[in-house]
Amino acid sequence: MSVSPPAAAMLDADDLLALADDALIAAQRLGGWVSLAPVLEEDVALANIALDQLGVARALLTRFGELEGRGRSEDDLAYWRTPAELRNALLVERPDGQDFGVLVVRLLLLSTAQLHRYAALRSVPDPTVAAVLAKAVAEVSYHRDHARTWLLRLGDGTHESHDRVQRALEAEWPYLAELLTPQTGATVRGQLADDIAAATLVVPSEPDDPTPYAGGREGRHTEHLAPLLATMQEVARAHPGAVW
Amino acid sequence: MSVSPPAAAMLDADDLLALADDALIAAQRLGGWVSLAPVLEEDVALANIALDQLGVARALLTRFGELEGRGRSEDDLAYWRTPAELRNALLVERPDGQDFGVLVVRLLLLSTAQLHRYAALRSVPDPTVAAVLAKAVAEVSYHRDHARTWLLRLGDGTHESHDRVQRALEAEWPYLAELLTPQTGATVRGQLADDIAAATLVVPSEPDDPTPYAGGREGRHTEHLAPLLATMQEVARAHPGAVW
Amino acid sequence: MVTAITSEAPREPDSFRALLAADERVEPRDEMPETYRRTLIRQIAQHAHSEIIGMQPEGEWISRAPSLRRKAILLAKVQDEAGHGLYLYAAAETLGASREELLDALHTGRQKYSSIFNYPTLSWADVGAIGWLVDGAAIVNQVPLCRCSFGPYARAMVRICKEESFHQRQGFEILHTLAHGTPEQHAMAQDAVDRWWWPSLMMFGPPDDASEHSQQSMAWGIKRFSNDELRQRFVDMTVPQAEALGLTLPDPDLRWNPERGSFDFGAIDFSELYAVIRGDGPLNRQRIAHRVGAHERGAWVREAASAYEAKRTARRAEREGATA
Amino acid sequence: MVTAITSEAPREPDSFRALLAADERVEPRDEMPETYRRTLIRQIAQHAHSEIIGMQPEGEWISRAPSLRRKAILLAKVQDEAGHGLYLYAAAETLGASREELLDALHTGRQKYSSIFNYPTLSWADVGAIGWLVDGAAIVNQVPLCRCSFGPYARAMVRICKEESFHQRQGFEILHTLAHGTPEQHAMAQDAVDRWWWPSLMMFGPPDDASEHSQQSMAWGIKRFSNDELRQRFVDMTVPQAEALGLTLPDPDLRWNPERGSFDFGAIDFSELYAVIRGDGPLNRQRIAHRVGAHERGAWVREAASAYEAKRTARRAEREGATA
Repeated sequence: MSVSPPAAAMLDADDLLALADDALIAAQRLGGWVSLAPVLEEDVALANIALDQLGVARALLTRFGELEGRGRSEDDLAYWRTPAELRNALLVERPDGQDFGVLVVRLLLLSTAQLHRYAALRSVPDPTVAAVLAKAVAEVSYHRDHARTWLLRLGDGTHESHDRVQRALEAEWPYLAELLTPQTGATVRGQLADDIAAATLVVPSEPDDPTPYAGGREGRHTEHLAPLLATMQEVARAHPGAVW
Repeated sequence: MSVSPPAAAMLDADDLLALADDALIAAQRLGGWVSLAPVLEEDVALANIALDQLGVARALLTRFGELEGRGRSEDDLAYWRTPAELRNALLVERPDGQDFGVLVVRLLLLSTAQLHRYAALRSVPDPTVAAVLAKAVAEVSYHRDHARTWLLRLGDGTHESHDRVQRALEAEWPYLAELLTPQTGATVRGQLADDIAAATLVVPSEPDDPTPYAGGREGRHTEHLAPLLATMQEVARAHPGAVW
Repeated sequence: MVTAITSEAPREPDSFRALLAADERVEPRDEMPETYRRTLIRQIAQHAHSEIIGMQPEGEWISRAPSLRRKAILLAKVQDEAGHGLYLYAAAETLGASREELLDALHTGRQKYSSIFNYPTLSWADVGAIGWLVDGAAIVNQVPLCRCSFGPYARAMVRICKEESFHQRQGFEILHTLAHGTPEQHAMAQDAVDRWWWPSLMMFGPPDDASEHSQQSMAWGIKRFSNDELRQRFVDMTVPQAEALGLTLPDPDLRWNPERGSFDFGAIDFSELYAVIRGDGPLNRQRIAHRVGAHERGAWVREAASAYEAKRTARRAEREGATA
Repeated sequence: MVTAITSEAPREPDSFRALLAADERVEPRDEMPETYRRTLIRQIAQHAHSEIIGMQPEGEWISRAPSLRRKAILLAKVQDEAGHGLYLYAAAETLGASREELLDALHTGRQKYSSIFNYPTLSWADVGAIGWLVDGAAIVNQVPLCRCSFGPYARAMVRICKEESFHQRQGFEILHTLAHGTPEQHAMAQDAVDRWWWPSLMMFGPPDDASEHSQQSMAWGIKRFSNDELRQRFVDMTVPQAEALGLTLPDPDLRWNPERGSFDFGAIDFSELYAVIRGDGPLNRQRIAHRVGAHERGAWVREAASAYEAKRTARRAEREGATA
């Protein structure tokens, strides 16, 4: 698989948190799919992908906490921040209405963006982060393959599946931009265009106004993040200071 | 409307809390329907019913807190108890899947049971509780009329609506028992049987084993109460000690 | 559209002109120009749609209101909004537009609702900010409509305005409590005001020099003041209230102008307004999907109600036939 | 059923009898009595169904796990359960029963799953209690199945048992942390154990004198120990672990019997077991509705996958034809 060449890799604390939160919230949404997949093999695969994303989230949150120097653990960061303190892109927090087509499209966009971002950052000076991302490149490359295989099946399957996945693509596409950087944007868009064409689907046009599709990096989220966090944080917050 | 005759009215603290929690959780579920009703008039009616139930819940929780003497306010009781500390019957905590037939059936069972319970308790020695329930009798009598009218329309409407509301009746019926007392049971069941017959529907048979349909009065709830409370308590619990 | 209206203007019936000249109310049975009727239907429908779509962003918070008292107040408020929708659809029906047809126009995007509801409601403080600013702006917009030339609309507005001012006070009270609460509550209130201030200014529509429909609506007594006049009135009303709240309005150019006897304020980024109005944003889609979903899930209920009504009518006719 | 099996027993093929006598494995291509095949399909299917229905009560808590480490462990556990379901459906397929057909039997209630999953999962501590007690009981039940006479089932069980013992240890660890945590956490753990203890004892089935299928299954090498023997083994294994946890098992009659070298325990209320097994309870309906809902919502996906496969095969055939 071709990935962007390593370049002068830059990663500040905000970027680190953004990557961690993308993975954290993606894992949370994916975890909600377990026992709801269309075939049993897919329950296994989605749990696996959720586990990978969660693993990256935990490692990066831990590292962020160390660098921040305020003594916050991965759990302090996951369970005790408010929605406005999270830095994930909007794509991962949106509910999917238990629609497998939406799940597939969203996973394809996320994993392709993550793949090239992680690959570009494998050479950051921070050895912990570099090691986490080097391992994660292999994982998200698998996630991408998995999503792409499903995109093919759905896009080139039945009329119904073609229409459904095209509609999902139209709905999710505007959120892609927030996951890209100047360094990765062209490669990611190029690969996705190839995937979409191979699946006999059409690349959606860009929104006239991209503003409402981004904001997570500055803590401006959709109405959906607060309920997601309320569920995730419910038990932990009912027992402040407890160990689990 | 005929209601059970006032008799030697007994009401201990547990009963008071049970009545309060039935109304509280019913109001919470009804509040979730606003903007989702099949016609706009029904959005108004459901909000109205939710408000009535909430009003009773607030008054009874406040009174329970006074009698308990531990200084707990209505909000302490609503926002800071755990699921096992709630005493509502299981009927009111079950999700309705946004199915209006389920809503109607559940409201009919609840309001009929409440009507006769409240009527019987209007003569309790506690003047606060007696006054609250005297007012509430008129309110739940309206709720009952409202639900009954819809039961007629759905039962004697189309084939589809007949089947759907009969199915809802089968699903909810076993939960009725937990709302009844020896004093009210026969009257409530009699009235409901009349309503059901008038709507060209069939009274469901009793479950072979009633155990799994009760337990709320002892704090044994379904899996659905914890998420309901998590949503309800989310904001309040994020700000301990705050005033709203 | 402007051209069409202008070119038709001369064909106004005399009785209609006389009513307007005397500042009396046009009633449904009075003669009126077709464009007057259509303009009113469009405006009343958009207003009704705004009430029912407006239930959604606040409705989300009924389940999460942080005290039972606030939950009750919010439930009552959202109930009022449904009620306002009912009055307004009824007013539109007097002009010959059925509620079903108007709802269909909303669901298919042919008619709009106020774009203010395409901003997300992110915290409990947003419920306060919507009450204080959005309902505040609505009142300023609507009070003059209580004297609108079309009787049913004017009468609906009288009722609505009374309730709206109640809502506005409740919103103010929510923010006041937050602003004087914990530091986190204060920050939540300030954040909400920061996000809602500019959108609420945009609720008065484009600046007067860019407003398409205003002139004809003025002549017809549907509109009494220009967009910019109403906006200024809102700013003048709101700035002292913000001070009373101890919250800052996010406009560094906001200052008292003793010569004008009004507050000056910064330039509004209307390009954002137009983007939101175009209605291709994700929240617009979400609001309409919510509405259409509820409508579709309710189809079997509406069908049952009609079938039941039909059976009842038939049975009554049968009984009456039998006893006749 | 018992009569039918007994009357057919003499018709067992010699090769089959020889394999059993030598305690060797029967493989799918070996000759076997039809009732042996049907008994195994029923048992393996019920086991597979239990794995996939068992994902639900714990799956609910993936979203709410109180630490990220616990969330990861729970995700991995529920994933294992899906994997176990896959092995087991595959084992049943070697006997000629398709997964589709078995799932249909589950969805329509013709086949059952373990009734333990018809108890609600009310708190985070339940995740611990399920791991410790339910998986603990499952292991005691399943370890002998690793020597089951049917090869594919025995081999699936070897893999499954290894993972289950891992899950059991994780459940124990969750409860241990809670039991040594805050008073609220301790109470939560005790409450969960109070609710799960008796149901887990019932997982071994009715008492030996009331068990219908046991004798034939013993003779066929599908079952190695009686229900009561396995139950006793579980109790003897679990009581010392409860002491190590600092939690109480809700049975006042539980005490060490030095003569038997085992723990005595109170009488089990089997009427409750039968009520739950009958499967007309609300949680049974909820679990099946969840499963059927997911299956139906996934129908278009499965259709698309088949259509795509068919197209691909056709295209390959065309290409090969063209180049031939």
